[in-house]
Amino acid sequence: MEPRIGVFLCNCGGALNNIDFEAAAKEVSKLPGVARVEFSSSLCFEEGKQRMVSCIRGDNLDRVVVAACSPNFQEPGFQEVIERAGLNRYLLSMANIREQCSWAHTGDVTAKAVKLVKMAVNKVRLLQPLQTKEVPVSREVLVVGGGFSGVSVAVQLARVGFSVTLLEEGKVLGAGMSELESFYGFDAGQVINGAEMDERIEILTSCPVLEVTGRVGNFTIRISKDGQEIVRKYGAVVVASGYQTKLTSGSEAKSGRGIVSQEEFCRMLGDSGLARQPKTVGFLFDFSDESSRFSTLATLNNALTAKTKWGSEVYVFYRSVKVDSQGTERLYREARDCGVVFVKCEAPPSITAENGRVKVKARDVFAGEDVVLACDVLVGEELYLPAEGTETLSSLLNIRRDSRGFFQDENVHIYPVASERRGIFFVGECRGDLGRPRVLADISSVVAEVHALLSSGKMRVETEKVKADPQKCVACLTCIRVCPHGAIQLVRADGGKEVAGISDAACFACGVCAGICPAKAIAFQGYRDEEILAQIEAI
Amino acid sequence: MIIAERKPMEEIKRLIAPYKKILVAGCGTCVTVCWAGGEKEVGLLASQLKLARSAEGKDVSIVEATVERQCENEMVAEIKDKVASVDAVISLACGAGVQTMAEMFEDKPILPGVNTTFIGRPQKEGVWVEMCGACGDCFLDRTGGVCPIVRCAKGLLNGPCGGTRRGGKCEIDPDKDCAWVLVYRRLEKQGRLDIMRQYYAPKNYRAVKRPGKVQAAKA
Amino acid sequence: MKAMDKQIIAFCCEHSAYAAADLAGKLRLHYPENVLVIRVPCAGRIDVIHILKALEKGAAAVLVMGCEDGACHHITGNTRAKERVKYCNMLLKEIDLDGRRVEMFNLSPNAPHKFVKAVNEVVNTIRQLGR
Amino acid sequence: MSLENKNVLVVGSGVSGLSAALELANAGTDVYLVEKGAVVGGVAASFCCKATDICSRCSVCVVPDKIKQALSHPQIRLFTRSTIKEVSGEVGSFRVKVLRQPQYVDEERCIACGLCAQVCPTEPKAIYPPLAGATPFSYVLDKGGCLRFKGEKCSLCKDSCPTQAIEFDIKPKEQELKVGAIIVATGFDVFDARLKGSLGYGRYPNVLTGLDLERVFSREGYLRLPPSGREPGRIAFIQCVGSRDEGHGYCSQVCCKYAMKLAGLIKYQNPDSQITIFYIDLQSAGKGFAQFYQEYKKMIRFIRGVPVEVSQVVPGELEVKFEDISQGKVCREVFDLVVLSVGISPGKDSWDLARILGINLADDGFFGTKDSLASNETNVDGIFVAGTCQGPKDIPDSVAHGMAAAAKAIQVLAGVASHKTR
Repeated sequence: MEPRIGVFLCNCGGALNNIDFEAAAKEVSKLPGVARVEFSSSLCFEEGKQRMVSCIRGDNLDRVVVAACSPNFQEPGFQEVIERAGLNRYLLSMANIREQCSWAHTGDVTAKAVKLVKMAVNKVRLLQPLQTKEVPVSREVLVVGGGFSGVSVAVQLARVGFSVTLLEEGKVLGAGMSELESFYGFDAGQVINGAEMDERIEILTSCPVLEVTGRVGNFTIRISKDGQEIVRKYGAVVVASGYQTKLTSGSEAKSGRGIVSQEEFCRMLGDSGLARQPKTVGFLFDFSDESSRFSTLATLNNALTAKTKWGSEVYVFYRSVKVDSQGTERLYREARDCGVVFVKCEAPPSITAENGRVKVKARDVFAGEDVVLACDVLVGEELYLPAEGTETLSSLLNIRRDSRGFFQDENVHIYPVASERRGIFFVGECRGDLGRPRVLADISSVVAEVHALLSSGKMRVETEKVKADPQKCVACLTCIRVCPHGAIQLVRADGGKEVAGISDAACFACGVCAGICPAKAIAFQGYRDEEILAQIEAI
Repeated sequence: MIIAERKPMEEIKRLIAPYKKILVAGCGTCVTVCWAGGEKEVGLLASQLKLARSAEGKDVSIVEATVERQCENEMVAEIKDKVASVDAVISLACGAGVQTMAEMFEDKPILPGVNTTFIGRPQKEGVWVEMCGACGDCFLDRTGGVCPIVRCAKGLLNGPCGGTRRGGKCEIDPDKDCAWVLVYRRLEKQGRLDIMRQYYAPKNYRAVKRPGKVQAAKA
Repeated sequence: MKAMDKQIIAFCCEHSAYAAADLAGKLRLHYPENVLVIRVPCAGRIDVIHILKALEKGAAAVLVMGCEDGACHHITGNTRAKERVKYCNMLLKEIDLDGRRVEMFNLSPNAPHKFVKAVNEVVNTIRQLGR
Repeated sequence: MSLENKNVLVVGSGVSGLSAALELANAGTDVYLVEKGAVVGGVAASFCCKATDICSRCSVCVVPDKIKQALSHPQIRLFTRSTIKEVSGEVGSFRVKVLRQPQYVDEERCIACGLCAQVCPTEPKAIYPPLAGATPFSYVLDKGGCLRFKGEKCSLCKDSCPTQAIEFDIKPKEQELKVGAIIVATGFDVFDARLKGSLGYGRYPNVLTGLDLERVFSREGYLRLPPSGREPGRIAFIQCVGSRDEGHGYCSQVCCKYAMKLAGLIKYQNPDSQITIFYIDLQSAGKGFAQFYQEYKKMIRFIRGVPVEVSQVVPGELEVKFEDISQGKVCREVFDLVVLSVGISPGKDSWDLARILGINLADDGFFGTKDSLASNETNVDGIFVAGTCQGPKDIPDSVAHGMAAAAKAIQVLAGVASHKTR
């Protein structure tokens, strides 16, 4: 049946005065399938919208072209209008004759406007209606990692009504929350207790993840528990696998000969039965790894404690303090005021062992001369690394890692706590050395995101917006390999043949798959090949 | 899976030079999977030819068609009208497909648009590697499932050549693993290293019957 | 600038280039009017065949415009688009057409100047190529 | 747990306010987004993209995205030019009086056609388009320049307006909103570089702030010196202007990175330019920044030591006096352009707002929080802070902090809801 297309031209209150709308309307009305051309000067105002609705109804229009401003802002609005008139909202195409025509050029641009409308008419003719549907989602959430971030996120998720499984590969919760982290100002016992007391949180320790299948709202996860396998369904997964630190390798890091890690030093500080309190303590950071906020924070806290608790002489050798997280500058000043000596160096100091002490030799840039110091204890520089098992976890979850091995590749700014796969989130240091304030914000952000996704127990999705035609699909797996959001898997088609199945819930509708399919089997409604080529046809 | 590669444009142009109306015929099986002759590639080649001919100011008429398996008469029959309407067909199927078409349309020149290269499998997205040389005398049971005939650059039957690089890489192509290292590791894992001690007489290439034919026993 | 008879097609990612083009209009940064924008959800949607068909239809040039490298909303959409454009250049070269008729640009939604610059660049290239 | 019929007020429509509003709206609450100014997006909306051949991860492009999503969200209601006058009630049932300032140009009707500016008889025009990228993109009537407000009878713009968006005679409107929770996201003020008189800002046209430079790039797309239109060759960035000093006991967290990224952009556009960054401690931490930093180190000269004085030798040339700490000597060098990397200062209106809402300010002038582990919660239940009004943050951190505040609001609303049903 020949479509009945309605074209609505708008001159934006007269602002598009370099288009001759009368001439344009005449041209447009000649296009095949165009049943009505309507002119307005205020289509986006309520009066204009009402007029559109009555035109669509009165003239039995079945698809609509709006030639006006940019669809980037107005498309949802006009979709609503045609929906009001009883049409499927996807049977709309817009011609941007304002920002990308009238305003972008000088002189008469009627011809270009007509061309843009023609492109839109060509496209709208081929558009197909699209339905949305609600799919049920599980309200259970899996949190992987029982450190500070993992436990905290579990507690907050439970607070807003989710059932949470808190999974820890190690034997106990909070193993990562060592004494070292106490300087962040929280009580590890209290945090863990909060999780243990909450009946909505199930805690599984010594339980690694074996396999992850399924999609957002409906992940199936195999977990190993006491030598047995348990299989669970989850709506979302929160990764909180944490980090580890390692003393830098090389000459200066001969641990055990007076050179210790921040954590070891922290333990010494807490040890009341320490045989001999070190008189001189040195710290070292920002030479091997210039992107660590952790080193600064750990150094400042430990240096301050050593000074106040032991009254030791404390020297800090560093290049730049990383004070770009809240409260750190204040801590830095406090340390200086307490008498911690900061020795700024451009080059890494040389370190040698001498009579059971550690000799540090460095060039102080302020004094312009060499400083030589024999320390009882030197807290060495540490590298901030992803936790062990991060790689395995990333391949189980099919999510990317950055060049340093942490979770979340590029595009950090677009998806702050989300992975590229819908329903999988990150929290805390598994994404890198973010600084404590950011970790705290992320914990709550994840809660907000999970809440928005799962709280109603269902998810509204567009049905088969992107779909592989089972007749044409040759199951070459190309789309599965290229899908940036892990939304495609092999499924059995009706005939029993294996084909690419695109999950409506997990799909982000980018079309990367449709652009590469060698069998031309993938149809992306609104951007099908036919629809794009029809626009080209109009040039 | 049969792997093929599109022929160089120069050659294709030469092949089709005498003809005005041409059908680009794709195959929806192996060559689709290896991005050489599926519907997409048919479209690209057709478009390229149209562009080329119009740039040269030549008359041009290009028709496109893709069948599910070009090596089946019944499936090829579906496009016989299209074939009838053209001067020549350029087939993007493997040799079996080209020959099927040639046999069915004896009066039409059926031109190969791809070079059929080997039997292989995808290594990663967009990369295929040879896995099987179709030698007709499979002995993968004795090599831990690694075929040295095609995966060893020299096709050696009795252990590595001696030029294996550090890390078990091939002397000829350092990006490739030495097939014999792979064989060794696999057998070691299975506790079957004793098989390595066996000596293989020069391979009986008579098993490769040319032209080959396989008849299913049950048929 | 007076219109040339040949059109230039710009496939623009709605997250970035399309928004930049809108902003260019709002700021009245003028550019040649033979540029026709086709909106796509991601540069990664573009198929090589779309580009070839546009040239077949008589477009003088095709621009594929996506997000900045590393800022694609679909992680790899823009890099794939770049690869496809490169592949397309190769296909054109095979048939002795100038590959410069097809170009990839990366820009952010708040870079209207970059949009206009890219468009002008291509228009100039086409002028040089003639035809 | 349903959040239907729950309202939340978000004060401030910068990137963290927008993020909070979006998160709340997606969770099903109705959001009132109150903005003091005429446009949404906050300061970050006027920043420029700093991409070279690759994205420099400056995150500025997140802002138009957020604006687009928020403004088209059916559950977010925007009040521009509006301020909070009075707050009463408690968590779950706050009553908030909002004052909407007169809007001579109705942003819901203005279609930015520009006809008004064409007919405006004054010079410079008293009605003009907003900053690049402003949303809503509605024209601004400057009362100070308008003949009408000087007592003349002119109404040319009003008469020319095709959508009747212009009205001269309007009065502030007061409205009461009932909300369950309040999120304060009022942002920051850029440090006023004039306060550091010796650095010459405001005296010499070629001393700019980082913000000025952002705006030059977003307006023009390239860098030219203000009076002459010349492309500067020798450029100095001075770090920590308004950070880590007497009055500012904190690091602004953004300046090192924006300075390096802007320098990278300048260098990309003009490879012959010579750029020097004067600094104390380089803040090169942050996800994904390490590899950029390695690149920047190759093309930018870093000098440890912050200059104390900038003076003009001849017009167009500036002499910078600084102590190169690594060399241990005082040096003078001439530059074509000096960029002051101004920091983040607490908002001027914070004090007023703190009084109205009954929330505390911290020593540094930013909004205070309950404790260091609760970075969104204030001393008043149900009132949360988000973004740079709580302390310096970059764009991604502001987004995360806004989302976090939304989560906290959802948690208290959920708590209130379950409390009531019990």
